[in-house]
Amino acid sequence: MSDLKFEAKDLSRTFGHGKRLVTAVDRVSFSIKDREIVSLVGQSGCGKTVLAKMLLRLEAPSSGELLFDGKPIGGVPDPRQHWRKVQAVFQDPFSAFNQFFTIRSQLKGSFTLFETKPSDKEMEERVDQALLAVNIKPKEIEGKYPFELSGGQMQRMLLARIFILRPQVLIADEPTSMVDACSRASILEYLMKLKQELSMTIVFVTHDIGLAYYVSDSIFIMHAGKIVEQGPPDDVTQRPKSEFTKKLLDDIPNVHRTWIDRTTAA
Amino acid sequence: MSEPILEVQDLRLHYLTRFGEKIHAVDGVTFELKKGEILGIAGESGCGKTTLVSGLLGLYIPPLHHTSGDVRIEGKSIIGMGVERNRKEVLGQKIAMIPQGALNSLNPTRKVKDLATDMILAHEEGADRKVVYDRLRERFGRIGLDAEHVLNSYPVALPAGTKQRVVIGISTLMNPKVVIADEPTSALDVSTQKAVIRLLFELLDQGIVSSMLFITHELPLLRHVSSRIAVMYAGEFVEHGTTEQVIFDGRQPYTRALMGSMLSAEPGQKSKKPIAIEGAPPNLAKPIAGCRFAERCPVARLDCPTTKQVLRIVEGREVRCKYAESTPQTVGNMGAGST
Amino acid sequence: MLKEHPTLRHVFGRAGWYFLTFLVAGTLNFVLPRLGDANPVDVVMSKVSGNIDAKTAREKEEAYLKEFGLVEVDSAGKIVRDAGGKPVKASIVSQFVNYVGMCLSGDFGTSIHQYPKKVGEIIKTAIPWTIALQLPTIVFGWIIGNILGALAAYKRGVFDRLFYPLALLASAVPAFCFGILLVYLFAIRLEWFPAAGGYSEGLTQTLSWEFIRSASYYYLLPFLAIFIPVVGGQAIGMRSMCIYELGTDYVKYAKLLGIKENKILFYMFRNAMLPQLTGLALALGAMVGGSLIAEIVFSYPGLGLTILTAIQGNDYSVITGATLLLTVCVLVANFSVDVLIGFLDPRVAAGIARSE
Amino acid sequence: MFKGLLKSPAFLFGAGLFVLTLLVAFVAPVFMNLDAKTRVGLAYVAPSSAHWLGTDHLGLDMLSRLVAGLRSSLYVGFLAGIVATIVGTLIGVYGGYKGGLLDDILTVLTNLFLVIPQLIVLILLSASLQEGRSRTLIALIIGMTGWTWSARAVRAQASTLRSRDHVSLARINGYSTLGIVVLHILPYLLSYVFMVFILQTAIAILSEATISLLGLGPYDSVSLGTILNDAIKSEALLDGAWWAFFPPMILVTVIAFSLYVVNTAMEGVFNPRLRK
Repeated sequence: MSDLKFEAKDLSRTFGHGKRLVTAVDRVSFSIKDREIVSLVGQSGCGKTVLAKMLLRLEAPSSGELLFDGKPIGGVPDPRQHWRKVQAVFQDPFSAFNQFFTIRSQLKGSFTLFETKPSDKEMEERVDQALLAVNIKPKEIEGKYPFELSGGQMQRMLLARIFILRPQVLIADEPTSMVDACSRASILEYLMKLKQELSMTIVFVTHDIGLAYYVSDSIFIMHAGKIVEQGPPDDVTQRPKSEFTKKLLDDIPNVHRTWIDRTTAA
Repeated sequence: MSEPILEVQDLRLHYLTRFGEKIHAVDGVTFELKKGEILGIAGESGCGKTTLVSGLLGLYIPPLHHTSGDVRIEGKSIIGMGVERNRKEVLGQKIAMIPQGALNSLNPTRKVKDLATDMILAHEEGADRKVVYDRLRERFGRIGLDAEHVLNSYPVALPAGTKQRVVIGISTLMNPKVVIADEPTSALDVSTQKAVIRLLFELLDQGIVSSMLFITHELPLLRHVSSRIAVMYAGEFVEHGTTEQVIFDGRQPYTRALMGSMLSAEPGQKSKKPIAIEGAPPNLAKPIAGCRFAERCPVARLDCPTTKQVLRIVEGREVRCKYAESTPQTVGNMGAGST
Repeated sequence: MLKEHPTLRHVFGRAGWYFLTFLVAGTLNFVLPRLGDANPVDVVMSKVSGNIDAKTAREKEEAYLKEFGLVEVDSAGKIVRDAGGKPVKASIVSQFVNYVGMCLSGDFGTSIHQYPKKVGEIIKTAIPWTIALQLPTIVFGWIIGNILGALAAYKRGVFDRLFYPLALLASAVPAFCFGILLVYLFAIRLEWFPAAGGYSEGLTQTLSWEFIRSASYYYLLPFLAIFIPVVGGQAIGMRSMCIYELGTDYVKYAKLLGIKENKILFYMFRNAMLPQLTGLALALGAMVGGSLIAEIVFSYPGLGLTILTAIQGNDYSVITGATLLLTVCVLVANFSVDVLIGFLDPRVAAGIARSE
Repeated sequence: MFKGLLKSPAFLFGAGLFVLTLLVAFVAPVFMNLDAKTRVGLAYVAPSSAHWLGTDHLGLDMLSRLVAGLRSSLYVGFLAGIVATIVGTLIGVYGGYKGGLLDDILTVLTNLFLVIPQLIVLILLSASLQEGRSRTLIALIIGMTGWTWSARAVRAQASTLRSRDHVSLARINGYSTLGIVVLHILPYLLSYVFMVFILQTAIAILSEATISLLGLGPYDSVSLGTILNDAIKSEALLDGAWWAFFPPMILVTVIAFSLYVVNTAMEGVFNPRLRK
């Protein structure tokens, strides 16, 4: 087996049909290595979330090939086998939990995915451990419902879930964009901790190229459904080849660079 | 220096909850805005910046109430002037708002020219529609829109970037003294964001608007937008100085935290370690004895939660931190020197 | 060509849709009466066969069977008979073909109860009364209800607190109950208005001044009985639509621009009215149904009474004919509302909004 | 969430009113000697201390008939309400969550039957049923023809839930489709479905009264509608026998009104945008 986790060839995903056909992902090809951190960077509507959902097997490709561990993702009849290995954290931690059940019971719900469910006692213990791993005392969330916690805490609950499931791959869809600036750093910290402890492959989906530069081994720039540029962070951000990447980098406000020249603006 | 256009004097505002509790959402804010100036106000959700905006407009719609303090435009107070006078003389006329959700701000069943005409007629009763239309064409052309087409379109037919421009165009039709831009770019992608900010500069440089308040939750963005910055936390300004001072040499640990959360794509960034700050802002219904940030501050000292903090001048800027002089450089890492 | 005219495209799209609906409704009209085991001819025969001899009875039965298209008929219009001389039963398919053919030629069959009067004739005298009563009532009720609902949403306070429960009550009172109350109070007790009918008995239906005056006099109570529940129901819907509109970003923005209050009210009213129109299209069937029953309470000479008499006399051909025509009326009204939406809503004109 | 309801005066008023009608229907017979089958006097005898609501056109005790009729009407209302709610919710949730071809077909069907007046279908069906028209069958027919708007409404709600993150999370948690619908979709729709049920019940009671007035009411029992039908047929109105038509009229109205009030109160509590 190669050290490639994902491989895509001419992968496309379209919605609707006829005149209303929308191509969300347009013939992209790429590969993601084992234990690599890859960032899918693009602006809203560029297709990055749809691509992530295909990696997660929540959307099926319309055409092209998408391999996981060398085998087509849709090839295995039971998608749960895929989800045991590939997991996700979502953008909005509040909408990611069901508001009718306690957080703890939902964390325990993650064990549904296990082939053999551990004993109740073991499940409780593992939930406690996962909570401690994201720096939350089990008592803090005892009997609590999602709406009773802060955004930062809820995002950590999503991460605790990953500590329970210990997948090989994590798809992180804008995990920091709904969190206040202050809590952002701690979310990143836990993600890095996850990566180290579980030696995971992480696919970051983000609009923030600075964040992508900071965390990744490789960056894919997406625009209008296509991957317009991919490579190591330094190449992509310091020596961009595609016009789109150049414009994107130019348009991002950066405290150390002139952004808008006001003398020419007038 | 010229006379200040906007003066805000110790403004205090509160919400009255159903249970009779008073939430002091804006708690003693003072600042001035001079001609041609842009002041940036940065703060996270719940810091009181949106309430402050309502206060500046003189719009006190229950449950929001004016506690004390004054807001003056060109020397005249706008507090306590009745709803109808406020509508006619202040809103859109002296102070214009560029709201956050530009995409939903235009009446979907009204052509752009009709909405714009309504705006002008609201302040100039009996104006001739023909003259008004020519004026609209001229103004929309000036802000880089295909005036004839845009004016005769319904909002649904316009792309997001154009809609944002239309909103800015309509808001500034009366050549207001102060423009308040409330997160005008947060829903936009970076390229549109840049175009919008460029447009705001043009309006200022051409003298269409006299001064501007730019409100955002992204402190680093203000580096390129405003000449001065005020950082707001829990209803108060915690730091207020020139853009250089606040961005590169913030003395309130909170300012540093806001700066540190931004990561930029340039060499050397990989080695920096953002400081994690957990917890949430305090409950403003109860009086707070000491520093409002103390609970979350990574460098808080023993007496911080109990000692009353006042805005004082430290190295040329106002800051609300007892230990501002010695705020260690390790908090955040946008330390000076990297300019 | 249609591409450049989204409004026109909307109209054609809706027309196609309503035609499909009409086909389904027409099929239902054929199928539903045949679902039960009761054969209309048996029912009629059980009523008339008491005092006639067997031969006349059989002739009568066969005439009915032919009239209903229940037996095979040859090209000469004679009943096809089997070896034993018994009429051959028509298959369900040929019954359906027969039915469609009759509908297309505008022939709804012959009344059983008022034999040999044609169903079309009976309906023709009833339908103007129903349309004259219901169309203006529902249109005015919709307009007044929307204005009152918008006022309640805008004013809130005391007006809303008094008006809202009243509107709820008005919408809950079935039109027929309200009708009975009006008849009892104003016709039986106070004797201000006539209790039954559409015009004074001695008059003929001509466009004379006297007839119009009489018809208007008889019109008022049934009008009120239908009008009040429509106003109540529409006002409640409009009230919540307006409260929603008042909370939207565009209203907040208009306020920030200093736009005048009454102008903003106009925005709100117009935008809340569009979904109310869609709502009207959906509620029309129920409204017409309710009003039909109210007609009965007043013995108004419309379709309601026609259907009631037909039900009492087991007059199947009249029942199916009347319901089919009523369905057509409702569909036409629905279509008109949809066309109106197409012209009023710029989102349809811009080709953006739905065309189901 | 449901605690909010108990603080809403409108809800308490509406629910109280409805409970009152339930008490009349089910508790009154326990304490009173009611007999709806025996003649107790002449036709249309005015109310007296012996017969609080007088007699009907056959000389039966009106109050006894009324209580029996109320029970039938409530029975029809609840049964039809349950049928319409269940059918509508199943179709709505399926279409909204699953999508696809079957959803498209169901949506077209729903919209089709939405514009064809329910009353017409009811008339045609009831007329063809003749003697087979039991109150249970009538309830089932009303329920089976009345589900359309609830399916449409529930579908709209369910399809917004489908794309919610918590449903995606439940999927990658390995829940089955049934598990997702039961645990992660239905709880969000619960208050909504309950509101649908209340409205469906109210509408069903009105529908039953309507077709009974046309003489298509149940053959096997008296209902509020058939009492009204008898009163109108026997010209109680012209005789001034108000006790023959006012009580059933008031009951129908009170039931519909109380259920409407409950429904709007719930909307106010669950839909914060209407609150102020």
